Amino acid sequence: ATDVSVAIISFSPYAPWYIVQEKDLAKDIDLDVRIIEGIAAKNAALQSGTIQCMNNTLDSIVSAKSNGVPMQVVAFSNMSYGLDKMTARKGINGPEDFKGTSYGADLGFLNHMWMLLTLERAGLSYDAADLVVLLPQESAAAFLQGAIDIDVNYLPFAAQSLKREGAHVLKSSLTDRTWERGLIGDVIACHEGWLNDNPTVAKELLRAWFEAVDWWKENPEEGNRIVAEGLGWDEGDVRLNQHGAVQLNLKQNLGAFGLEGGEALCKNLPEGAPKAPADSQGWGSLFNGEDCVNGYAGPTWDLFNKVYSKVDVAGSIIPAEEGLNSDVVAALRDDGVHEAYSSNKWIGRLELPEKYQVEELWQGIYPAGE
Amino acid sequence: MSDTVVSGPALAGREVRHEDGPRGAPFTPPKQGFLALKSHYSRKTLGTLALLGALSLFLAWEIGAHSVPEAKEKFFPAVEQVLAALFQLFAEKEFIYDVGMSCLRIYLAYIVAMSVALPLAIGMGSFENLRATLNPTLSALRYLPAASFIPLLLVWFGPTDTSKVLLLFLGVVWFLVAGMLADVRSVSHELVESALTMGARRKTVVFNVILPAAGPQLMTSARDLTAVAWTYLVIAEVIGAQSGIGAVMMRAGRFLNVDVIIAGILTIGILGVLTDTVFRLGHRMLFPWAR
Amino acid sequence: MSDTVVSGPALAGREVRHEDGPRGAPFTPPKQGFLALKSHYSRKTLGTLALLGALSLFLAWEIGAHSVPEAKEKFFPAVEQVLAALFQLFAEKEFIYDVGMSCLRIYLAYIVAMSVALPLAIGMGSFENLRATLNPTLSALRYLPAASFIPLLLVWFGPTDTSKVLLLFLGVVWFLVAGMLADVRSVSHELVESALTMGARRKTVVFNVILPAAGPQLMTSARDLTAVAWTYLVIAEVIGAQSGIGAVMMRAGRFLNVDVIIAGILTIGILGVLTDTVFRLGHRMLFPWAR
Amino acid sequence: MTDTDETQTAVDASKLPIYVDCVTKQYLGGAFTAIDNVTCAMEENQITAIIGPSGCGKTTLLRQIAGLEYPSYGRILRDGEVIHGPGPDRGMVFQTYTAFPWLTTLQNAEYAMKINGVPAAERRERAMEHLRLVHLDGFKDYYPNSLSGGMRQRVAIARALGQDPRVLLMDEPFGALDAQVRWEMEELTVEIEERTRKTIILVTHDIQQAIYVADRIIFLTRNPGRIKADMKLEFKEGRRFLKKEELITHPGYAETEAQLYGMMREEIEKIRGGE
Amino acid sequence: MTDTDETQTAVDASKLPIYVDCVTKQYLGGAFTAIDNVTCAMEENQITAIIGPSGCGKTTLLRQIAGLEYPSYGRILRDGEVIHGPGPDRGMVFQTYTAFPWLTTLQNAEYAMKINGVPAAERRERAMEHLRLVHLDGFKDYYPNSLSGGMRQRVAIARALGQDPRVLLMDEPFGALDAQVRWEMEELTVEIEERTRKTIILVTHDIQQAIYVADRIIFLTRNPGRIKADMKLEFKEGRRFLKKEELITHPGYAETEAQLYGMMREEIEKIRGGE
Ligand SMILES: Nc1ncnc2c1ncn2[C@@H]1O[C@H](COP(=O)(O)OP(=O)(O)OP(=O)(O)O)[C@@H](O)[C@H]1O
Ligand SMILES: Nc1ncnc2c1ncn2[C@@H]1O[C@H](COP(=O)(O)OP(=O)(O)OP(=O)(O)O)[C@@H](O)[C@H]1O
Ligand SMILES: [Mg+2]
Ligand SMILES: [Mg+2]
Repeated sequence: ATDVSVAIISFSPYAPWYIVQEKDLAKDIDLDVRIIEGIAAKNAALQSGTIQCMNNTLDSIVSAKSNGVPMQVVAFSNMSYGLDKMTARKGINGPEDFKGTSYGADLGFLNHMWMLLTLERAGLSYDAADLVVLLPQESAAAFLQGAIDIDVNYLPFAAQSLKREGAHVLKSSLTDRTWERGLIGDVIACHEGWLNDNPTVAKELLRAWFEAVDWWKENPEEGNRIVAEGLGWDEGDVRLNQHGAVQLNLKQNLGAFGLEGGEALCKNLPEGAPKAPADSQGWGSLFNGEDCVNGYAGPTWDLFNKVYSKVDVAGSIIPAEEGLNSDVVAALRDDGVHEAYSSNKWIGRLELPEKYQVEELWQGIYPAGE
Repeated sequence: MSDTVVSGPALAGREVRHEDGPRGAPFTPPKQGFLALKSHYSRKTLGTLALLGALSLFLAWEIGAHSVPEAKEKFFPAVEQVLAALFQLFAEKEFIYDVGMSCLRIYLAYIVAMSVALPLAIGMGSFENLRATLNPTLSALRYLPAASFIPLLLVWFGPTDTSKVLLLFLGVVWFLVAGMLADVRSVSHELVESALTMGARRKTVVFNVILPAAGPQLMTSARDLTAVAWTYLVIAEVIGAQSGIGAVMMRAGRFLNVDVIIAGILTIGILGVLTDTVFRLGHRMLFPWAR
Repeated sequence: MSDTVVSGPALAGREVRHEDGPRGAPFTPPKQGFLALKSHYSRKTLGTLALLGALSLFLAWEIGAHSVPEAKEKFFPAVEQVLAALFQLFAEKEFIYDVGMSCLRIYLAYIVAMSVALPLAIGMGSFENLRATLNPTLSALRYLPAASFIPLLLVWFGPTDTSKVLLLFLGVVWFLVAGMLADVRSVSHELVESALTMGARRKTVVFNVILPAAGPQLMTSARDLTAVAWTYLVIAEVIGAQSGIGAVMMRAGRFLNVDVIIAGILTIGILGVLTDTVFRLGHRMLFPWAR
Repeated sequence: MTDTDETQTAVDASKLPIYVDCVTKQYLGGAFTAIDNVTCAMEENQITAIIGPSGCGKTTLLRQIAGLEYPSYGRILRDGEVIHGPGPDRGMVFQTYTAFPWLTTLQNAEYAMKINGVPAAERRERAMEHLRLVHLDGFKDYYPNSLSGGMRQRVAIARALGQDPRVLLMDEPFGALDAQVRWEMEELTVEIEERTRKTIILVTHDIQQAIYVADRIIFLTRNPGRIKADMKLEFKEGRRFLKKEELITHPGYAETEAQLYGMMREEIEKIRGGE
Repeated sequence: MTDTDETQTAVDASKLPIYVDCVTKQYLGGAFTAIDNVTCAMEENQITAIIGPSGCGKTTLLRQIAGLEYPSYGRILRDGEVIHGPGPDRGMVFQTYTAFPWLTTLQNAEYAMKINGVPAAERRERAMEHLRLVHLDGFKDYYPNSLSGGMRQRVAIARALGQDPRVLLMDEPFGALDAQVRWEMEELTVEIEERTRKTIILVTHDIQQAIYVADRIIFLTRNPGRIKADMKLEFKEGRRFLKKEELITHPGYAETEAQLYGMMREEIEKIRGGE
């Protein structure tokens, strides 16, 4: 069997790998799952050959690739669907109030990108609000302390931020419709050279991933348990994370790449998932196009690359074709896998832990429920 | 010159008590306040005072924790919450395994660091030209922040135990070299010279005189630096946070479980003090001849 | 007992040269190898050897960098690449400002740490009961990993300079206390007692005897710990990463710009050595009376 | 006893500069008796040497007089007053170098006066006087670390003189010095006594030194510390010798030295036998 | 010179145990002359004391004989061979305690034999013999740190005897000891010489010690170090005294001591004048 190591951070939407392991889904692959917190560390590990693939946010892959890390996106693992929040202090009610404020986000990480895009859509310059580079947990703490005005963060940190006097959630990735264009979404990326040398291994690896995701959707309780165990989490924390995210199936992947046989997530929302408010604004304007399209991944890649290079995060411009590698999912489709693993159930349908059943956190969209 | 003479002209005309006479009355020395310049305590008093000091710290913490505004409570858990978290870690999360892994890494790193530092220190301490050549460079290396080697270590060794151990190693080794060099250099020159006059050759002098003479002090230096190694643990174990106290603390950070973080800090503190004690005992056993 | 007698029965029958006779022939001592047990060098030789040592390190690095497989080249930049990065940092990225900020933070933290550690050390060193009460707890605090206090600092002080300075402070203060306490305790008891017999009161003894007597050693301890403070810089300046060498390195680390990271490490190393030199000079100026 | 042989019967011993009154000093909670019921008195213008084998309690006795330790039983009087702690009336010179290394020779000599509130001008004048006495006026701006061991002890003596003590206590003050320097210091001590006429108590191991410097020798036995002998050095005929060679050839000197060596040998053999 | 007064004229000085041949030692690149053209020889079964004011070059001379330093000019012969470094033929006892603290008394006494390859059984036997000689056989399993200063020096002496040196060099070996212990050690040194009949060179400051221990005294002057006097102690009549008191009352002793004190005073005053 071939040894393959994948790196994740401790984040449950990245954790179907534990199901692959537990259920022994990947044939002829000895799968090793490593938790590597920190973007730099993961990139370094990939470069060193200790890992072959990783789950990460799309924008992180863009910045890594543009800084010379030889990797390619091969699949889209999950999409933020309410987990990410922009929490602001009293008096800040929308982008119109952002000028001169400061926000906490991790440099070159999705929160950073989300804020930059928000500024751009509002017609503001990228430095209209000041970035304070903070890890998610640090950002929440700093927001509570009052040092920053806006906390761009995800759960559970956002829940902590909300405890600041007068703090409120401006928007979430659900209400902001970022999922329509894949602005806050995660991918599976692998080392370019390894992909070239091991196409069949890569294909089997991803097949197993999609099988695991499909199984989880059908068996949320047991799946949550396996994932929680793998991460060393409480099962309630897995529910919280899955409540704010959607695991993408192969069809939705094909949709993201714009391949035949696929349908983008926005056209194919999971059964039972909550819906964004009808009056919320989409992101088509940044692409000179519609809000919800198939094949959004390429334009999003290019947008990210452009924005990050303007703020000195990206080191170069890498065309989307070089960063996105749809060969593996196309090959899986050719095998009919997209029909075999086609569940579109929402794992987040299980009840939330009590401490997260907070109206303000979900902006009225909670509770969802089956 | 009789045994009981008390002479001197001034006393000649007086009867004075002498050594066989009755003992004088008990003398009452003046009272000393708490902050007396000179005082000696029994082991028991020392223990009580030490406990008192530790308890005040915990008391201050407890009071602090309970006077924190509600919003920030999560960031400043009270003593009992931390203890509960600690208990839960051990009872439910197999924390003992993480503790074991951390200890293993620390000790391994320490052994590696020692086996690099000791020969360097002995060599540089014994041979002036080796010292002149290497020491300026090596002592500058102390300033290199180990934490910033993480990306490099990852690239070369991946998120493996090797990386973690190397990071811990880098965190202490140059300090060890500097400390141990000072120890070797403080070996009395006369010891070396007396060996030479007995016909000892260079090798004998280095291994049979300088090494044993510096031994106790070397071990003390090594002991003093364990504290530094422990503080690097949380930095090292974030790399590929699979296991270890640092990894547990890191994961707790992802859910803002500050109680778990503090439980981890507490564990590290206790382990640190234990290590120190082991070193102390080892010192006494290895060097019975040292003060 | 004349001035020129050379006696002893053995010599009585011989003519021997005496002090007014001609000087003996020059003596040629045996050659010593590089690793001689005893050798003394001029300042010039010392400087040359030190340079040699430093150059070998750079040479090893250069050779290492050029023998790395192409794929990993980026992660092991050669000396010239790092120097180029360093030049670029200063020329284009206003790195001098970051360097200044870092220095400011380090020195500020150090001053705060000293002003906490010094009174504690003096107090505990002078008064046995204070020491018995506080020292066990304070020396355990050395084991607390400063890095894990970041969330707490953020909650209380935000991503401000205060947090960074406090983190640096936490990283060194307990080590400083321990080191300085040892220094104060090593003040000779006789100095204190002779002051007492001159009629000195407690306050005079503490401030007029113990403090000056421990002074030079206190400064040496302080100097030794600057190295630790510098290693904490990269951890502290990641908080909020607005400015400072650590922030620049953190940003570079994000994107694996190893050349910039190493340039940062180099800068810290140089600053560290400079700080050390300043301390050394300060020591000489402040304590002209010490050896 | 130099030259105060007047109306001896009229003197009240407890009013003398130092009166050690039935002093017993125990350690280890009473388990060990260092000094056992010692009574003795010291007069003005008298150098008393305390000698005895190692561990016989010489230092213990001296430290109690200094007020650095307290008797377990009995009491010590200074001019009739019970001693309750150290004070400037009793200056002390230690074996280790205690000249403050951070002060110059002159600053050291002024130190005791400074902390006792003597005005600057007077302080300086008296300090210079004391430095002249110990032949250090030429080194007034030197720090101790650039002085030799003997010079440092002379600084310590000058400093102790600065507090104008009634009693000068010296605990093996020359023990750490070279034989040659020791000898110079012995002569200096005699010279100082001749000039200042203080009560000096000198603890020493050195028999020759005791005979040369002192007017009277108290010999302590060990375990417990008791007075074995209290010798007036009669052979000196009340004279003090400014040069050591003069004493050595003085009639009676060799006999006294041999006698004290004999006593010491006796004590040492007693201790050896007991071990 | 004790009892080798035979056919003096037949002896070739350069074949004696130690022959210092026109030795000059300079420091600071020739700027300072510590020892200036000194020639002297030491015989078997003879204790030579080297005395002189501080800094006159006593240590410098001794260290050159030990081979720890080299002459600038001239040479030193050991039994006719030029000395080119330290060796077991010349044992040395330092003023500081050099008994290895990590070895027991017995292990210390065996050390020199061990590194010189003496078989274990023989080594032990001879070490015990030396320990008996220095009265330490009862302390053979003690570590130096539980011994007194005098005992530690005795360990150092036993260890030096272990290397069976032709010459025993002692640099103020008792300088750091109490007067009382010093005196015991002096008597021990005489006893050792009587038993082993080595060539002993003793550097000291202590005039009384030199007179008591030595058969011959070499007095060095300072700056530069030259031989001021080379005295055979005639008044001893070739005898050695096992008890110091016996010597003190021996006729001629006091005169010799006073004479040496006078020489020393002369030297010191010369130095003072030059400063
Ligand atoms: N603090 C103490 N605790 C216990 N025993 C003590 C203490 N101080 C002194 N002693 C003991 O009291 C005895 C007398 O000690 P002291 O120092 O007065 O002797 P000494 O005559 O000055 O000896 P030396 O000549 O060696 O200086 C010794 O046996 C010593 O061990
Ligand atoms: N390594 C050296 N460099 C320069 N000068 C030296 C060195 N060693 C000794 N000297 C000088 O040589 C002279 C003789 O020194 P030495 O130590 O032999 O004197 P000594 O007679 O042993 O003195 P003491 O009685 O103080 O031990 C001194 O003036 C000393 O300063
Ligand atoms: Mg004493
Ligand atoms: Mg000398």
